[in-house]
Amino acid sequence: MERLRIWRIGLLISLVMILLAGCSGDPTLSVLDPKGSAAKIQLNLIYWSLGLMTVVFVIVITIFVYVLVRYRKRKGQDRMPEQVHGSTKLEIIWTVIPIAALIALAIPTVQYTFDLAEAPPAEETVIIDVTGYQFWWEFKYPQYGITTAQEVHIPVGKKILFRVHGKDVLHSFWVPSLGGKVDVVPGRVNTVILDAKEAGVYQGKCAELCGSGHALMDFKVFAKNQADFDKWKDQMKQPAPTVATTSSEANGEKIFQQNCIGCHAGVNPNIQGPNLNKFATRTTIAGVLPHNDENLKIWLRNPQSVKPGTLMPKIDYLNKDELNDLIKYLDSRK
Amino acid sequence: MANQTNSSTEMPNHLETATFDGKNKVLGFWLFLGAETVLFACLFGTYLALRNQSLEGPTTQELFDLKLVALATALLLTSSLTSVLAMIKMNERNLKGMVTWLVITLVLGLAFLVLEIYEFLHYIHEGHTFMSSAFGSSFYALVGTHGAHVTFGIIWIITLIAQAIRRGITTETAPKLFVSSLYWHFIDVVWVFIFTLVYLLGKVG
Amino acid sequence: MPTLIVLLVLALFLAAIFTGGYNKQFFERVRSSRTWDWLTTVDHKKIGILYLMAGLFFFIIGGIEATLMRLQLFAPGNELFVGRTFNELLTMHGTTMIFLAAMPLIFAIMNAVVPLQIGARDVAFPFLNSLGFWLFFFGGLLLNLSWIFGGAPDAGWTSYTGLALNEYSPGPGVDFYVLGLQISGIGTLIGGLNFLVTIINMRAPGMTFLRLPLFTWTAFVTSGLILFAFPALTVALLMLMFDRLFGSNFFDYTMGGSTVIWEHLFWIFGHPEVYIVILPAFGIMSDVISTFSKKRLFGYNSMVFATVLIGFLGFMVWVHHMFTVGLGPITNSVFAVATMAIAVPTGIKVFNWLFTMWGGEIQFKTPMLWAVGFIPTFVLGGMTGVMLALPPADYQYQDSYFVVAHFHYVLVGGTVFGLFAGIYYWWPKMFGQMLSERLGKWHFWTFLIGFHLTFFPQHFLGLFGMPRRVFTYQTNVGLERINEISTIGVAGMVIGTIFFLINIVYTLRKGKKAEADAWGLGRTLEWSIPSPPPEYNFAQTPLVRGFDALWVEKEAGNKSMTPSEPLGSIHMPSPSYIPILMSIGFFIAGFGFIVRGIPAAAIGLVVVFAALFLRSFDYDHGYHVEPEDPEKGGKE
Amino acid sequence: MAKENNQAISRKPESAVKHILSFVLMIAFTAAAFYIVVSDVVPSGWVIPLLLVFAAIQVFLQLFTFMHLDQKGTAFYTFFMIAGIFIAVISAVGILLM
Repeated sequence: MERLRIWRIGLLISLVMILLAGCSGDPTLSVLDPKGSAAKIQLNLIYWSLGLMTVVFVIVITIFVYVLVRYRKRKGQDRMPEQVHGSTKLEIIWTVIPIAALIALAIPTVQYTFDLAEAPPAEETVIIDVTGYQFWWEFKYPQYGITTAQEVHIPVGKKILFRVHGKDVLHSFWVPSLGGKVDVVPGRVNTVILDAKEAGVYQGKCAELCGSGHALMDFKVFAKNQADFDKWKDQMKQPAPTVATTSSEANGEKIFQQNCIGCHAGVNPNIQGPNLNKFATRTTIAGVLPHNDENLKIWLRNPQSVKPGTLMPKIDYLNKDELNDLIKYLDSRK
Repeated sequence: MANQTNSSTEMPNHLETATFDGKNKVLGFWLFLGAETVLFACLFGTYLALRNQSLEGPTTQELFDLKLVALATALLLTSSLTSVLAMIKMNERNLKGMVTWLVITLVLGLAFLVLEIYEFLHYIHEGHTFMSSAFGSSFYALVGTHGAHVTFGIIWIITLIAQAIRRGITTETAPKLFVSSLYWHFIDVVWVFIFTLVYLLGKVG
Repeated sequence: MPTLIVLLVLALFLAAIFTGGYNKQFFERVRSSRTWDWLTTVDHKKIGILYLMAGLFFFIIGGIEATLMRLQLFAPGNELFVGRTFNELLTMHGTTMIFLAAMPLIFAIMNAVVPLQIGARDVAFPFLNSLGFWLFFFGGLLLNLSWIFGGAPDAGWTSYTGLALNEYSPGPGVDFYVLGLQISGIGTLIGGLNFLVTIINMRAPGMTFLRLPLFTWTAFVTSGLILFAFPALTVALLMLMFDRLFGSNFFDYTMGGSTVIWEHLFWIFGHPEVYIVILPAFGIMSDVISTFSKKRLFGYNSMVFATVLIGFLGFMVWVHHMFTVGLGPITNSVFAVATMAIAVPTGIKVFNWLFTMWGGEIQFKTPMLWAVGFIPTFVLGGMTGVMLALPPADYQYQDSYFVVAHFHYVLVGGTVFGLFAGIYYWWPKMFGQMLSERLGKWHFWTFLIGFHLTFFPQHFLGLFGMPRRVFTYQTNVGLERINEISTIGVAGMVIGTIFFLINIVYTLRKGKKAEADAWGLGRTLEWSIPSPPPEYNFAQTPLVRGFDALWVEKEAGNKSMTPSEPLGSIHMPSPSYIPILMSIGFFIAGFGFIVRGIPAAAIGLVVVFAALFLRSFDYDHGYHVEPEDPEKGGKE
Repeated sequence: MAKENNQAISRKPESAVKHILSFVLMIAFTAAAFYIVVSDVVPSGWVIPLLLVFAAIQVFLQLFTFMHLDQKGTAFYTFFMIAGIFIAVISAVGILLM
């Protein structure tokens, strides 16, 4: 009877295992599918510790099941078990063996901890200053004089030094595919060194509760080959298009100047919104919606419905034409 | 209670632990002091971490006046001695002697408080307030918590003097008096660290 | 404030109505009513029952909050509870479960059992014991009132500053958190202190430290942890209160403050807190496993040693919650190694439990089922615990669902399973009736299956890149199915809890009467006296002649304990209304601070000080009962 | 319990001399601490350690004379106080080194 119950649990757990075994998560988001050397090191340590711990678990469960089956009270039985006090030998065994196992775990742990903190040579490193705001990310490339938001582009194979700054509340900078996270602490600069082994778009997350919009504080990492990266860099360095080519764009620019510039070009130092200079190059709106005019309209009309808690006010006072002009203007920012 | 029968009929030398309740009280109070140690340690840690964050306000070197602090220290140290002398009188069943020493302790404690209030007013005048910077906040939190302890101690000892005068030195009043004396010494211990880690260290930099 | 006065008057009216109208005998009738008896009791057994009821009440509230969160996460893009509301739910769920469910339930069992296990008639400070309960209760009440008065706290149970400051959490939510926890925290500290003195000073003759039952040992170490950990929380909450209410700058970086200090203070308290709630569960398991295996606990001395060592190390590992804060590789390595070291004493305990069962005669009564379910569950939680202790790996796990899965395995699989085991085990001792075995087994199986179904998949959510504390997640990144399974699992836990409640109601109505030795296998002193015990517990203080005192006598062929004193009249402490009065004072003061009503706060503090004076000048000597007269002894 | 009670009874009455001596020492250490801060007699690297040592000695004096930890039957008080101080030091240093 007891055996049957244990069976049931076993069946359940194995069912769950089978369900999960099929997938290892999304290749742009999963810790189990590393795309950078930091993530690889970390995954190695995860597997090593999981392996050791699984051995421990199997030992415990074997004894456990044996004991439950062998020593359960059977019908009509009334036996007086021997009142054993303990066994020094056994107790030493299960003290010493775990210590040995933990040492086997501690050595690579300490090694990796120091490895991951080691700064690469400065001349081969791309430096990116990351600032976390409620609820968006700003990326500055001090070496190239580029500022962008929500989307960060990196060259494949190069070490990237992310210098993480905080301005308001705690956030945490996390790109699971490339490596572990580091907290965004107001008043401090933390660093994390990551790289990408292959080109691709990797997803980034805020991992520290930072307010109502925490769940939607996403960003994207575009890992590109050096040539593509250089192309992107040059495009970003080009000055913003100054002359509006159509009249509706010109009108849109006027509306932008009147309504948006206070936050989106850093005029007001207390309220800082994302830099919209190259807005049309971004693949998302607010880091969550796919970039198209329809979504841009939704975002402008009611930002709170897209991202609760965002500081972006409702732009619902423009008429249809004005809104379209504004969108046209934004679309021209390449 | 179970062992109240043990509180022997002969007169014990240490009234405070003569009854079972007294024993519990003294032990409980020591444990409480252990907790207070951690409480003050957290305040100290915070202060030491933030003491250089004075922004535009005066720094520790500019602010602290060691003469005043030396006087305050002398007052509090002496009150610790008078408090222990009161306990000796208590165990000699000398009510008058005990009350005298306790009153002296109180006077010294009050003088300390007055000095501290004067000091705080002076600092506020200098632009060093609870709200001026993280240094200000942590300073007043630490020294102010100590001051609040002194204040509470004074009120407590006054009520105990009243009880001792009304009921005499008994196995019920003695543990209370003894425990309040422990509290007073503990306040003094905390002050030793405040004057070392706040004032002297503030001067050293 | 007006609301409060109205409520107070209303309460008086209700009391008058229920006791038959207001007239001269009104106070007399109130004083002799059952309600007044419960409100003013200083009897540790009754206080234990109060803790149990309050703890279960908050457990259900916290459970409802959890269920609502899982419903929101059932599918991506759900809009049941988003943004701030979701954050309120997650904050209140964590805070309620830790401070208002786990802690009081532990105190419930400690109150009900510890004095009996050490052969004491009472705790060391009956008055403080009552005060501790009422402070906890009114603190918890204050915290939960936030739902009605302007919104619950929404900065997480850790209430990290930055977010918890006025600028980013406007409104009274976090104020409720600060003051509610401060008040209930003082209550907890008082409770812990009381148990330390009780265990040190009130042991029966012959009950040496190395003869204490293991539950009492864990209660002792837990109380020590409470004593040294809660002051850090007190300081942290005080600073946050100053920052929010009085404009100080401890945590505002623009004024030189530091959010990292909050993290330190919180976890200096918070990590020992984890052991505060898990150690008593270890103790319960040790007693239950030993009893139902009909065997002496294997390796008693090493169990005691492991308990003390876990408590000691618990204070030196708090930084492992802060590996990603950027404290540097040296700090991270030191705290990582210290954290791993805790696995050794924990492992010792697990093996000792296994070898206690080895060679025994295991009976699967409900308490034992919980203990048996506990072992594999807790070992899984311990495994992931060691994995989390490695900083490089933790950079990936930190603040992801992997952590959520880990601590629910430890806190539900460890603490809650332990508490259920303890409640089933000692219920007959507390109430004199046996809980239904059949319903108990239904409770166990539905809860166990539901639990694993909910939390096992969450490990994978974390590894697949889902951060914790999010109200939604992306589609098509492999998270939907796992979230679905996880939410379905909640149903199992809900149904299990309903079985438990039915069991309680059923038992209170027509439960089987319990014997003194309710399970027939009792080893420790509490099973040597009637169920429920009389007011004075032991008519004669027993003489303890070894570990498992009652078992020693059973083996020697004695039917009961040998008394260590002649039968005589027993001194009892008087009930007191001061604890509840003082707690109401704190409650009013806290509420006054929250609504920024200084007069209300002042009135509350005046009540507190008045109560302190009343107590200081109170020389009540209690009363005596004659144990020969059983009518007078047990009111229950 | 009974054993501890007997200990309480067998204690000798205290004399004030010990306490006054201890008080004089405390004043001396306090004065020394002040002196090394305001004067330059001690090399600057030594000032802070020395200050801490002086403070520690004073605490010891307070605990073991004024607060009577030198007497018998105070093992638990001492144990919990030392535990408290130990945890206090770890916590304070932990916060400080953040």
